[in-house]
Amino acid sequence: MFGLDLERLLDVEDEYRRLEDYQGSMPRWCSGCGDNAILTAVQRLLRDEGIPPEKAVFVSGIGCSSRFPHYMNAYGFHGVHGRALPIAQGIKIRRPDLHVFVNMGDGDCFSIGSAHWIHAIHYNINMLAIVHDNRIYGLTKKQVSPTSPKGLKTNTTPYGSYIEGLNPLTVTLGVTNVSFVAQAVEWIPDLLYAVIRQAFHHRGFSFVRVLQRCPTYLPDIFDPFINDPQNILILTHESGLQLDESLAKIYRNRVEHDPSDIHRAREIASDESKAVVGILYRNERVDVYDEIRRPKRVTTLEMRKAVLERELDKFAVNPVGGDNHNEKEA
Amino acid sequence: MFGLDLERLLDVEDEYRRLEDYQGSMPRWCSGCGDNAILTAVQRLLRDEGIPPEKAVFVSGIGCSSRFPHYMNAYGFHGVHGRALPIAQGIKIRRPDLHVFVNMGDGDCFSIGSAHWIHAIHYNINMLAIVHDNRIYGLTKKQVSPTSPKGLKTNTTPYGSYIEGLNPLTVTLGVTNVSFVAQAVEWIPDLLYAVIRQAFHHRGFSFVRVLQRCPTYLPDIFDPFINDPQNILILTHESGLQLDESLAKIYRNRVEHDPSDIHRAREIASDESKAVVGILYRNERVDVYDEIRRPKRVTTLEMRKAVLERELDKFAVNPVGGDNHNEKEA
Amino acid sequence: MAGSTPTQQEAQPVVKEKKIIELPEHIVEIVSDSGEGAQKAGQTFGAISAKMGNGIWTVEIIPAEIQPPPRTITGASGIRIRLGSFYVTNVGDDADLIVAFNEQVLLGRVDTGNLKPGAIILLENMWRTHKDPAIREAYVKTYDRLVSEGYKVIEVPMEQECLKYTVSPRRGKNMFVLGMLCNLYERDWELARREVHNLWIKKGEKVAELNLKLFQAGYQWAEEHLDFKFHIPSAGISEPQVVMNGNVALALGIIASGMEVCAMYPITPATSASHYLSEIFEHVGGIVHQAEDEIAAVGFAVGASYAGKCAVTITSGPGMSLKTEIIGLASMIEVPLVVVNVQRGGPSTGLPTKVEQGDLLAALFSTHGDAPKVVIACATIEDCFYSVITARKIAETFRLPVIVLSDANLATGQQPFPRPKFSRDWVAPPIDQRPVPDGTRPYDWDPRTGLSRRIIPGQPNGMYSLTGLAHDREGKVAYEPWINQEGARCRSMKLAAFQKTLKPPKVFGDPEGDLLIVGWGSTKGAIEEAVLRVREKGYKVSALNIKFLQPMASGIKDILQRFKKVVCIEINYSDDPGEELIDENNRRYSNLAWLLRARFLIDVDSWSRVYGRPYKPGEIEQVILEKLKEIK
Amino acid sequence: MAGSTPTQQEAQPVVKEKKIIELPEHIVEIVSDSGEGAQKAGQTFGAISAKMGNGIWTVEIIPAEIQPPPRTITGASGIRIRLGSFYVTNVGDDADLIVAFNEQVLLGRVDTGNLKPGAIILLENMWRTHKDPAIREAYVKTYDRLVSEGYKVIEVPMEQECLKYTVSPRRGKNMFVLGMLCNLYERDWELARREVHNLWIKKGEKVAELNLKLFQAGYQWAEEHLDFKFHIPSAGISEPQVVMNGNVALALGIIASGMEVCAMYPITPATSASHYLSEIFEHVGGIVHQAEDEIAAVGFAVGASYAGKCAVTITSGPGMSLKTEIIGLASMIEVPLVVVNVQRGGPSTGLPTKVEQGDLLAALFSTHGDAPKVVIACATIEDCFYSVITARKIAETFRLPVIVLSDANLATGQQPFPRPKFSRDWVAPPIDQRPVPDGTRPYDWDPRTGLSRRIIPGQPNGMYSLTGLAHDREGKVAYEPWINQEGARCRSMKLAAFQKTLKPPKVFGDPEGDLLIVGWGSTKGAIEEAVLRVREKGYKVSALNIKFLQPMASGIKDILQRFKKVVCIEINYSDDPGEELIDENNRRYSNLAWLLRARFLIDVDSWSRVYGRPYKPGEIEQVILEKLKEIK
Ligand SMILES: Cc1ncc(C[n+]2csc(CCOP(=O)(O)OP(=O)(O)O)c2C)c(N)n1
Ligand SMILES: Cc1ncc(C[n+]2csc(CCOP(=O)(O)OP(=O)(O)O)c2C)c(N)n1
Ligand code: SF4
Ligand code: SF4
Ligand SMILES: [Mg+2]
Ligand SMILES: [Mg+2]
Repeated sequence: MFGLDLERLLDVEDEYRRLEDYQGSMPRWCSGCGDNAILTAVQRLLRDEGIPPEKAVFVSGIGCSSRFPHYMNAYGFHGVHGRALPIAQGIKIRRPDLHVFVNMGDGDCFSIGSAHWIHAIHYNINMLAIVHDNRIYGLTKKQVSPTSPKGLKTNTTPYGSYIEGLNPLTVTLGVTNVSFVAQAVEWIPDLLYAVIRQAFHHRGFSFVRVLQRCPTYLPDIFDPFINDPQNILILTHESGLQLDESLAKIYRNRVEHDPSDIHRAREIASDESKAVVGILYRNERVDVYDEIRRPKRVTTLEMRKAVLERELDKFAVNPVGGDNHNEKEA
Repeated sequence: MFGLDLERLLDVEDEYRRLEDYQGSMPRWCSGCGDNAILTAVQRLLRDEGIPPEKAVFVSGIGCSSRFPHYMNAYGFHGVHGRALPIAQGIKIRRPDLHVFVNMGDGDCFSIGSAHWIHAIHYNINMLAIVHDNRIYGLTKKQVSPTSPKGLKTNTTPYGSYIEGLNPLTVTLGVTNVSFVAQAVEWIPDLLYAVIRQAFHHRGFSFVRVLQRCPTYLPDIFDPFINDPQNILILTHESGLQLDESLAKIYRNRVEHDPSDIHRAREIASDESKAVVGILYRNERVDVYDEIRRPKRVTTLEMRKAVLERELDKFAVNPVGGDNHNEKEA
Repeated sequence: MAGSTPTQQEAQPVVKEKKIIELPEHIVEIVSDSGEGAQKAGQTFGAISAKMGNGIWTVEIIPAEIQPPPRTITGASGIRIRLGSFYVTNVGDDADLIVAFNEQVLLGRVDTGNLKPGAIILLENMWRTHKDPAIREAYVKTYDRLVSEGYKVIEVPMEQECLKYTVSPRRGKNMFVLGMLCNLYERDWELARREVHNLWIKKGEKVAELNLKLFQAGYQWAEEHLDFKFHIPSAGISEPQVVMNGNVALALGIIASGMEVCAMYPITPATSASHYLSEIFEHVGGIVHQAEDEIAAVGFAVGASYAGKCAVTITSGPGMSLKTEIIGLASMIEVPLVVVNVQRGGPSTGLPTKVEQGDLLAALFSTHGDAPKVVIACATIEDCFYSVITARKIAETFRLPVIVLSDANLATGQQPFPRPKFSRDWVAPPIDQRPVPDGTRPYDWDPRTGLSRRIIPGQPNGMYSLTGLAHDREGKVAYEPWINQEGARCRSMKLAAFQKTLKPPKVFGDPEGDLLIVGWGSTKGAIEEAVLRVREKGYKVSALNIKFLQPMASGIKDILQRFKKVVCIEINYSDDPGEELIDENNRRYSNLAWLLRARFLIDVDSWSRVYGRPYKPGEIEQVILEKLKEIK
Repeated sequence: MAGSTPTQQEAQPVVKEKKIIELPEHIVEIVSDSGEGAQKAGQTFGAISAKMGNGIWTVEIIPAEIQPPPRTITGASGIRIRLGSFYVTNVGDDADLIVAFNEQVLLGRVDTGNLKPGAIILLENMWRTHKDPAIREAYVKTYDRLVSEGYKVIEVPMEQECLKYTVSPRRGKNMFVLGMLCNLYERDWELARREVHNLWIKKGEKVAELNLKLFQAGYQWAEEHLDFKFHIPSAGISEPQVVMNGNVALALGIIASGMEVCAMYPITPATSASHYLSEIFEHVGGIVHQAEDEIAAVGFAVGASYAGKCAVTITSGPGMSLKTEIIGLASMIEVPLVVVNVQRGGPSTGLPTKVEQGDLLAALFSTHGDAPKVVIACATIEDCFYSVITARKIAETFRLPVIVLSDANLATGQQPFPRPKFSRDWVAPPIDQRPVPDGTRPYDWDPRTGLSRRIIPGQPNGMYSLTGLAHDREGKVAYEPWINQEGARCRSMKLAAFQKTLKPPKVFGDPEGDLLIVGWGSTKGAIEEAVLRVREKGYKVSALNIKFLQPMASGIKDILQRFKKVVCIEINYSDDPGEELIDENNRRYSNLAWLLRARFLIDVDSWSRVYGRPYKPGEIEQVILEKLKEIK
């Protein structure tokens, strides 16, 4: 998520410092919806990083969570269901100056969008993608999602869903070129903020899954994690999260985890009995597609013309005795 | 891949015992194409298992490898690019008597079909899926594939491909409900056969990646593995592969691997310096979607009528004083 | 609380005399914040009315957000019930009476032009004394405005009355409202009580009792405070009826047709059909499979159908776009497939909860290359039930995809219709598992009709590979020019052969005249009602609703030609001829007009709006009167 | 080996006298097994001929499989070169002369009716003495058959002659053949040698020298053994020309238009455009991105375009079907987008390497809801270059998707056209990064034209969120009926506004007459040639090629009306009126006929075949003569 406008960032630092500078329309999520906390965290991030609102683009799919762009004061692209990632990639590919954020629901990203999810990790283009994982389809009113737990009664599984929920972390960690994987829960705002901030500063594609409450359709699905802080497993590391004292008192279930250890990351991610919070994996030495494919220099009209003429020359059949075009043009 | 027609299998065992009983049209792959070896292995399997050709369905997408069904004497569904898996799932869902096989190319499965790949593993429906991974787009004449190695010059990457090739094994092993993952190489026919046979006997979704030579477009990509048998890593186990003496002499690079150990499986899969051959993972205790969703009994016309009437009753508004429909019908 | 200070209303005297107003029909709306149960009250009111022999049509008023903030103009959640002394076929014009739980949701209805001038408003008055001064002010302002605009606003102390029976009146107010309405419309006391009881008894005797009390309270309050009642005579319907919405009817049609597989991916407004089907399909051995996306869903359905298990996939606009490629495959490989498109507002994500008929041309032409398919539309809720059965039969007989077009209006509208009588013929025959006779070919096209016998995996001696590539009668890939032409021809001839089985649609009104209004799908009721009204004024106007849109029945051209002018009225976008930039060279017609013009070379005009709501008969009436003027 | 026993041919005397036959045109084919270089020989022959001032058209003969087995009928790989003393616009009728590397691939061409009766066949004769008796037998059988059918079969000891210079004659035979042809057609010796040298010099001096030797050997052999030569006078073309296929022209058009992003997923026959573009696009700062699928490709393009970087996505039929949803999104959110569809045989996977024009209706109507887009077709290879430039301009000016239709015939055909002269106007202006003035709205539709100013991310003061949901002028989600109507109206008005800028297409032939043949896209050349032929016979026939298919220029109706009969000839499926089951109620017309009928209410007839190959002028001529008979 490392833009190229470091200089500008310094310049404008003073200009934007109020949260309101980043607030768009009034959020229309249900009261108690976890999306609100994610919104606040992101607004805080933009303010703290002093990002000019016009340099931030929020891309989303369709779903409750995908209303996100409307609630930011920034550029927003509320697209179609499941396709936020390719659109975001297209935006970033030639606009290194823009900070690209992607907000998706669990259905959006892990169901209809799953091809793009896998390949976004593989391409590794600079951006920060947040999945609002409420383990249900919110906007369409309670259908099973890939991450819904087995046995969940939803409108399309009235007798209980049939299979174990997908663990998106182990999938993500299995993809070649994975460069940043983290998880947070929206009901611990400080850690959510900390995780997103690290994701933002990562060079490459940052993937953050946020467990998000949907009080309307799954009011108590995260209760085991919320009611007993012991069920949250915090990953700490000098290059990852560090807890302040007050949080440390509540969340005692912690483990030191070096985010460069992919095998350990996969093992930790595999255990879903606890809700993991922290940086699972980070590797900045992975090739970053948009950087590799960035043009070395600006193309002028003259250069374009020269290339075209060079190519036309390859296909030229100047009739015997006919003039040479270059002479004509000169 | 466990059908329900064990009885029939015994019946017909004698009927089909010649390879020719399973051969369809003359294969039209380039000479030296690795697809031929996969075809032979599968034909051998069907013969050895005595599967009636009418009980086998081969589903494929589009690509060189997807011509497979035409070369079998069985039912074949040569569909559209990338969508073989959902079609195969639909075939199997209410036809436990059919043996469903899926043949896909690497582009077919890991690029355009990747959403279905992930979810086929997650749904875990009885069938055997083979990816013919030649690390290139064959049929469309040499474009980069997700599994193409970095730097590969192809027609869409004339200056060398930009990113590391995707490791499909680690992705597959990261998906919840994964139940069988194996790899083989087509140029060791006996091990290819052994792997496919194990896959066939697995209950659930069996995923087999086969490294497959494309002499036309990537003549020497697998040379390091072919030229030096030490570069093949064979996974052996009492419940997995066991090598006969002659093969054991050639392939000395072997490791005992318990296919029930997912973490070890992921670690082994992560190291791509060697070509792994063997069963990486197997777990038959995973829920099998088509079995869970199989109806408990056959629905008769009367049952159907009864359910319909019961439901219509729920919506009935018999005008006050009007007759009761049931009396009328009786 | 029951002893709070007297409000304006309590000061009103208990009425002594009642005016009883007899009317042929009335349109009632109930609007509330989401979650206050207006829809439940309205549905029960509709059911009671239907049982009393009225014609009814109910339609839900759905807010755009899941849980819109309370007391907002766009947050109105509710229901409209049209009841008549005749068979009601549509939502009708503007409401005659509205019950509103707060003045903001009421405004939402007023401002979008849903109320008749001078309509009766029954308005919860708790806001007048609310502790928040802003709310008090908003309430009074609205109240004053509505009164000054001539509405008959009656303030009702709903909250206050309900508090006498429950501490959480928010959850019981709807039964109070139901009680008021039952009194106002002279609903049978015992019948109504029974309905209320049945509604709640699942939740236990205590809950049922409380709700009955609230119901009675409402009934009583109206009896004592309102000086009028309405009498809407029975339509005399005495046959057994069912009342349901179009999506439920679709689901029951799927059961009735003997289908076994429904593969879907959630999308509004189609999903509720799958919800209901999910509950009952397993009882007949069926499966609702929620796939990872729409492409997988249609692929799954094609696979199941290929394997001999009749399959349907249900979706809406964006899902249709995604299914395009595989619908084309089904057409090419001649695997039967039923696709239901419950249309919503487009293009793109558009208006997901609102009605539009914008996908007709896409249903016919979306696939690349020539991929013949049958397209049929549901005109009524009853039609939703039967169309699926018909579609299954066509799909299997002609081995092709059949697209059934429903829409958001049918999906959520409710209307009674004669209870279907189960027929064995509806059900798909069990799959043929017999060995295939020697020499049978998978695409042994009859040269005349293009028909061929279907072979299903598992059948001994029938092995073949199908392919989406050009193929010959053996199903083998073939590149020869004439084989491709012959395949295309045979697939097309199936449509022609099917077309020969169709009967011309019936004209509503006289078979000839000045103006013919042509429509398709759910506009039928409103168009016919409007036509009836202008006919009663003496105009020579008739209507035609076309069910089979591809292919179209013979005889339609004759019908069109018997009128001086033909106008299509559809809910999809078309350019108005009066626009400054529009002329005959660039005017974009409505979907059906386009098809009729191309086929019959008749100068079919069109009028359409994409308001995201069904047309009211009244506005169609206006259009008809305007268009009549253009006839020389 | 050079000393092998004399064959029949060697026994032939060296010719003394040459007959020189002057002709206005000749059609030459070279066919071989895949990998034997027939295409290279043909292309070089075409280039030499073009440089000598002939009109030419070359088209590849592509086998269906990548590496079909050698010596098979369906395995023919090769090239057709039509050269004339006039500007050649199409592949022409049947071949006059064919060079075949074996008799089986030759049969492939004979049996699909590609040779003129009595055509000259130059046939490799090594098979006559092959060690495999089956091959010998097959050869003799075919030879005898062809001779008996009246073809002038000349056996050529290609292998034997080449063996004099190389041990692997299979790789050098093509230059021997080129030499023969250069002799036969009196190509300039020095010019031809230079071309051969240039062709091989990349591979080193030695390779070049060997190939020159083989070329000379072929030339010499023809000189000594053939008693005829052809003289095709120059067309007198003297302007600088370029010769390339349509896909290369598309790629160069992309460069010329100033686009910066091409997102694609491989698909035949579109991919080769991306191949070539991949090689050169980076030189002008462009990127070809191969996405994971077609949906991602079009999403990527929309993203880039939204961000101000002009983008294109290139695909073919199945890819178009998949892109449907996002093309609709682009229309709804008004992001410029250029989509190139290089059409192939459909439906479904169809005939991937073959030509069809079956996607016209899908280009217009595939998206659910009303999603206005511009559709233009390339009629010539030159047109492929300029159409992309035009499309980019329209897309950006009117903020909508533009679909450019090319096809497999253009994609692989080669034809010289005047060398384009670069113009600054072609190039997209750099993106506007200035702050947005206060009060600017992202969809500030001009009520008349629907046009609005585009705001691009990064522009200070312009922040807004776009959405595929119904939205107002601020881009905000809006559910109000009139806002949806207004949005739909404004998006439609843009088409009307654009339509006003179009000029009517030019009629080929007289502006009035008995019969008008209407086409679109790559059939232009063949149709016009056929029309010319019948006009020369005195018939009043003209032709019209329509480039802008949506919207259509004004004036077309006038043109159509000036003819007694109008027939569309297109390469897509339509029912023949003579079919037993077909009548006016069910006949399915060809794509363009459908559009013209709907818009102009003129009884446009259609004739079409889906042979997977371009029409020959001769068969169109026949159709014209037939259709003329129907005119009373
Ligand atoms: C192509 C397409 N398919 C389906 C839909 C309907 N749809 C909208 S949002 C959604 C899923 C919502 O769930 P999720 O992605 O988890 O987001 P949430 O609402 O829970 O935040 C679906 C199926 C659509 N708009 N477009
Ligand atoms: C929707 C669609 N997109 C693209 C294509 C073109 N296409 C056919 S096969 C193929 C990929 C072939 O590569 P792979 O899947 O690896 O199979 P292989 O030929 O190597 O066996 C592509 C892109 C198509 N037929 N349909
Ligand atoms: S339905 Fe659930 S996810 Fe959607 S806004 Fe409401 S609480 Fe949030
Ligand atoms: S191109 Fe490659 S993969 Fe395809 S048939 Fe030939 S060798 Fe096999
Ligand atoms: Mg969700
Ligand atoms: Mg491949």
